[in-house]
Amino acid sequence: SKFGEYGGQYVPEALMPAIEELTDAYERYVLDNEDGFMDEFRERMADFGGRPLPLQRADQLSQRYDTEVYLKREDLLHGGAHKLNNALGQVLLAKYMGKERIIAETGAGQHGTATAMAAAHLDMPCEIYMGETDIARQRPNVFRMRTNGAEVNPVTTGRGTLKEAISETMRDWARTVENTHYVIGSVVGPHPFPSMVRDFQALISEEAREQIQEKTSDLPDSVLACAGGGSNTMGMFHNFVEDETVDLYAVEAGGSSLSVDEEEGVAPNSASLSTGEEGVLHGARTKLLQDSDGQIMESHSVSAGLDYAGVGPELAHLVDEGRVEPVNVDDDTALEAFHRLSQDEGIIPALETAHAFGYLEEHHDGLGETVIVNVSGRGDKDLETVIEETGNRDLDNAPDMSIFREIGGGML
Amino acid sequence: SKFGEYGGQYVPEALMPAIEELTDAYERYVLDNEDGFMDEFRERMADFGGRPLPLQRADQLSQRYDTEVYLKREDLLHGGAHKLNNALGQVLLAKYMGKERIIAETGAGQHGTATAMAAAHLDMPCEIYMGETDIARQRPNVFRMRTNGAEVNPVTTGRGTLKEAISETMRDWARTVENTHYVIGSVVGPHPFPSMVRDFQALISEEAREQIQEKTSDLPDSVLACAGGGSNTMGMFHNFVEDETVDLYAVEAGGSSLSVDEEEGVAPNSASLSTGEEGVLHGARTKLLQDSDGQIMESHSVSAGLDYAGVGPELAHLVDEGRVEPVNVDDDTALEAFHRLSQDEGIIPALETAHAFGYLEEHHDGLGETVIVNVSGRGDKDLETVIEETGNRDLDNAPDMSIFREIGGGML
Amino acid sequence: MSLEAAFADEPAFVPYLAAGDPSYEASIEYVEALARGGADAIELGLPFSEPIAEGTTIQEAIVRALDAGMTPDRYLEFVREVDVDVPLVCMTYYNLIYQYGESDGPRSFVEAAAEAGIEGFVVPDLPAEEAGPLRAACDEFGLDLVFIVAPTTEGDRLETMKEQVSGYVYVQARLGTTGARDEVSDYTERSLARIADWDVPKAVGFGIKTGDHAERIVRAGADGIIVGSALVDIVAEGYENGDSTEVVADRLEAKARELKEGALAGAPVEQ
Amino acid sequence: MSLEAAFADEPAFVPYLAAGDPSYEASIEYVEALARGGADAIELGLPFSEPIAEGTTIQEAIVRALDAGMTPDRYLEFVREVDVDVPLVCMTYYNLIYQYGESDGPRSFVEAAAEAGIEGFVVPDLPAEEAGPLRAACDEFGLDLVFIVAPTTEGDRLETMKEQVSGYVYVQARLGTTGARDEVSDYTERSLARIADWDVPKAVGFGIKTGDHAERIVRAGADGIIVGSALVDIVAEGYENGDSTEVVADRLEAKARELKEGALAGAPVEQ
Repeated sequence: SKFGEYGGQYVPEALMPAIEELTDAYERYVLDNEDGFMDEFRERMADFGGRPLPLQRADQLSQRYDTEVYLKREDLLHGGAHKLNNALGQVLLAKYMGKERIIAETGAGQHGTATAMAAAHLDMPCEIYMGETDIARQRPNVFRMRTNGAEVNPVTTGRGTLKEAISETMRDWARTVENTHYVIGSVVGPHPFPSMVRDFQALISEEAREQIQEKTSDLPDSVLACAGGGSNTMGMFHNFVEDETVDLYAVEAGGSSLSVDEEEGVAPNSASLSTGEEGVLHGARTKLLQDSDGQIMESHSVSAGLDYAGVGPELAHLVDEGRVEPVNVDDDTALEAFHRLSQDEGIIPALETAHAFGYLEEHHDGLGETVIVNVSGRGDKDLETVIEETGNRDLDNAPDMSIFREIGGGML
Repeated sequence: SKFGEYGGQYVPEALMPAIEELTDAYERYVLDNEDGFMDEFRERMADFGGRPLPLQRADQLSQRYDTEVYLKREDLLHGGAHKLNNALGQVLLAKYMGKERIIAETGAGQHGTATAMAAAHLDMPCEIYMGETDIARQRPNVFRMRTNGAEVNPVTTGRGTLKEAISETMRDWARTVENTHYVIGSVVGPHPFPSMVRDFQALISEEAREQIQEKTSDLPDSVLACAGGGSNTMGMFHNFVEDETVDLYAVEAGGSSLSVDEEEGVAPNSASLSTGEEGVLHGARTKLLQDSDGQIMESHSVSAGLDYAGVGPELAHLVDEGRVEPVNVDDDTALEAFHRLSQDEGIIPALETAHAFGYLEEHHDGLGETVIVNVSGRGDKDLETVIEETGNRDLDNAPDMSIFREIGGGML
Repeated sequence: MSLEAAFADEPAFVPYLAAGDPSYEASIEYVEALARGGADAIELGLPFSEPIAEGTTIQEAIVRALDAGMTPDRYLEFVREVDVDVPLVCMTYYNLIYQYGESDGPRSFVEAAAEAGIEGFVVPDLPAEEAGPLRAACDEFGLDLVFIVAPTTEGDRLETMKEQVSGYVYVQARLGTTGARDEVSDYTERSLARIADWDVPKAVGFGIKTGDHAERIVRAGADGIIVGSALVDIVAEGYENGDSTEVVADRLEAKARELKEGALAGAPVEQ
Repeated sequence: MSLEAAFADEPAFVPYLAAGDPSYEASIEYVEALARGGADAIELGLPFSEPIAEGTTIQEAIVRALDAGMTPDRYLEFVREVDVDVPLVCMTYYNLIYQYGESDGPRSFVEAAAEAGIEGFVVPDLPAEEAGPLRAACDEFGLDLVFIVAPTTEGDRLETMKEQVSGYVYVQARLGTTGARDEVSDYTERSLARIADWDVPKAVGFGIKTGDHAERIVRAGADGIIVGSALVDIVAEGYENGDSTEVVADRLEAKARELKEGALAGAPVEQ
């Protein structure tokens, strides 16, 4: 249950039995494929999710960088991001465990929508906790969850964002643990979540490793994935970890600056692998953005989905081991990369994803001849943010939207 | 170039040479796979588009109707609908033809976004004509097109909707025909468009026919697809047309009523196959919503994507031949079906698509033991409309969105 | 007078207006003004709801006419009522011709048009390949069927059109839809050369705005000029400014005179 | 006085407050009022930014305390300054203990806490399995480490905790996070039965709001009661209403007295 010194199970005692029950279920169903669990998981990810997903050569980027650039197209997964791999895996596991109810928290809304979809598909009642501030910021995702039949419970404590939603979901789970499964959305939290979520997400690299060998008869030189909590990252890296010739780059959100404001408790970035210190948060020991007292800092990124002060413990370990290179790009670079991929390849990426392409732009010279970038999600959800953030900056490749603002009403 | 009496080439003389050039290119590249065109098309649809797409058994609907219901998942295609099959095919063909520029018109914006994506992917300059009223109604799609690098030209004549955009695109093409290809978005327009668009979209039924036999060792009893212009319809039907035991249902938008208001020139539906009369529109002879003078009626549907007064000439012919059954459901039934698929299967369908599921709900008893429904697109784009339209009606299965309207600002 | 006869003596001036733009009554006056101004034949538009071959100027004229209540039956009434002694050509889209009356196809409308006094048809969305039924109906009732030759029209298609055309041939001077432009295209001479052996008069249209344009077109070999947008612009401007029908009619007559005189000025000196 | 000694003579009343809520100065008064009201030991919360094990009542107290500037160093100062003669137990989350000072691990904070006068720890996100380093540091500096036994705690885990626990065991009376409820749970007796052979005092918490609750819990076999939310509610209400520190302190003292008396009333008659 540990990755070196990282990981563990730092949870309230009342949840420990649930964690133990889940550990047992993880070992039996996921690791040992009891009752054909993994077969059913794979089959549903194919039929419902759309897997396998393509590994596409990016013609324009390959030419631009004089590098063979391949895109792992998780943006084509049902729901529009890699999130469903995990959500469907956990909801299905909850069903195998005899649970009758699903809860989850969501910040930007992506994990909530994926969980609501998976729960609808598997006919499980589902409640999603979401901070009131996030509800106001991410209304389309709220409507998607409701449309899929999930209850969305507004969390009004504190600032009404992800951290309060996590606490509220923990509270629900602590009351209802006997019949309820808490679907954690990334490779974070107490064991077995980091391993289990990684295993569900590892479909990404299982496919990509096979596909790149089919296409190039070789392994790639580098693999890039953006990293917030790290689920797409670990999913993309997992099957390459043993391939020592393959360099793994976890691209974090550099935000507006890598420095921190201890006074305000704010880090204007989400680069916990690059700049964080070891600590304990949300059930696991890992690298964190924290002040010198150990209080968790408010992180920031133009991408709401990367905006988290922690990171998966296995990633923290792989960074310490030197196996994964933690890097980061700032908001401007990510926004430019967003526009570049949209214009040059006809793929509008999630802002999270755009960070990986920002790193590719800045450092392609050092990545070898063949690079795979994980397109972790699509960017429809980010259009409003991108237009607003682009309007506030002086980016070289931003499209002019001014006349369309004049026609009709609001922003979108 | 004809389907019985339907089809033909009713276009201005200035465009005839382009139409002839296109016919020649269609025959050589599409029909005869010259220079491996179709191979490249299929390869790009796999790597860029994500094909093949699943044929998924709908567990909850199958139980509800005591019928084996299978879903052809075009909603998982890159861009979120079947539209890319055609857009990529035509942009690639334009490239093979040596054209240097792409134009297209769009109403609801789906064809425009697909064309913008395909043009970005293939590095072709692209301009999309769109009525000013539609721009105001479909802003997210405008931003997607711009994000993909396309020019979006607002059309300010008339009511500023699809018909004016079509005229304006025709005008552009008439000026620029020598270096420009006009990507028509459905199986409409002059020959070779109806045949060519059908052939690109026929990937849908090519896959589905193979998949259903793999899964059930048999052909389906019925195949359902919604029908506006009819491109997903023909794509879904094409490879089943010769299978006489397979019933084909084209589900049109019944709107609020099948009757028409001749005085106002308005048909509160888009059921041209069910209620239209033969006539000539946009380059082809087909079934149309028109008044007794032959003036085209304004159609209406809760689904902007079905809102067209004409229909593909081949569909009109197949209806006359008795091979395709034209049916329709009204706005309420479509909205209920939208919510049903979202809640029961975890798939939020396009409002267009929801019409097919509305017919399934109402007539599943007569459809045999195995039914395939084409999930032509996803419904993220329709959420705002659905919430508004649902709020105005008394539907049994509509989720309550009221508290989320109170939190935060506008509708979405 | 037959259509062909309108081109017999001197370079012909063939103006276009949409019937019923901006009202039935005013439009009658405007058409009569064009005749007074020297029109040798008039292309009278029957408005269709989806005018895909028009520029925005004429598209908007069509919208005005439709909004003012123009229909195929009213159009025929218009033709009967308008007091001009030059031939009228019906310019419209095929669906209106196709739908009219009880017949399956264009016959009913051609018959009614002939009875009302129409001498011929121009149907911009009906290429020669699809024109068989309309050609037959025109033959039956003694009407002409004018085709448009575009700069891009070539080869076999020219032959097909040559066989079917009557009255005159409408030579599209440049690519694009209808609309007044300042430049007179170089295409004219080349276009005329390609159809030099056709035995119908060659009328050139698209982009002619002034007497000077008209003169140069005729000098390049045209038997006549067709002018639409430059005249429709006068109607539109008058409508927007609320000018009286008489004032607008006078302007149209003056413009017609300018164009007709330009055409005459371009005529080869008689040998 | 050691923690265990606080339970020696009679049923113990162990209240909880978040240090620094709503201000450093007021909080000192409040803690002292609890002692005057009869507290036998006090769980003094060191606020952490992510209190995942708390109900909303205590979560909000923690936010108030953090906003008012509470830090681990200020907390130790608080402990040194507060004038009570009952043992103080530090209730906090592991990350604050882990990060403090120069040591790699909890040792620095435990040392500093011992020096300031803390007698023991309750760390709700530190299950027995992860508690080794903290247990060792507590042993080194003579402090107790209290564990929480939940209704769901069973089997081997009980053994692990039994081996490590000292001071007292915190018996969670029902599922859920902290928070005052009207009902006293049936879990109490069953929970106590499972740990009957443990040689540390058993203090029962979660959901105790009144003297009557306290009495029933003690009658069911508890050696003491732990009360948090019902007291924090008084602080919160006073804060929201702008009541003076003295008034709120008096209310706390009165509530403490009610709870302590309830606990005493539930005590078995001495043999």
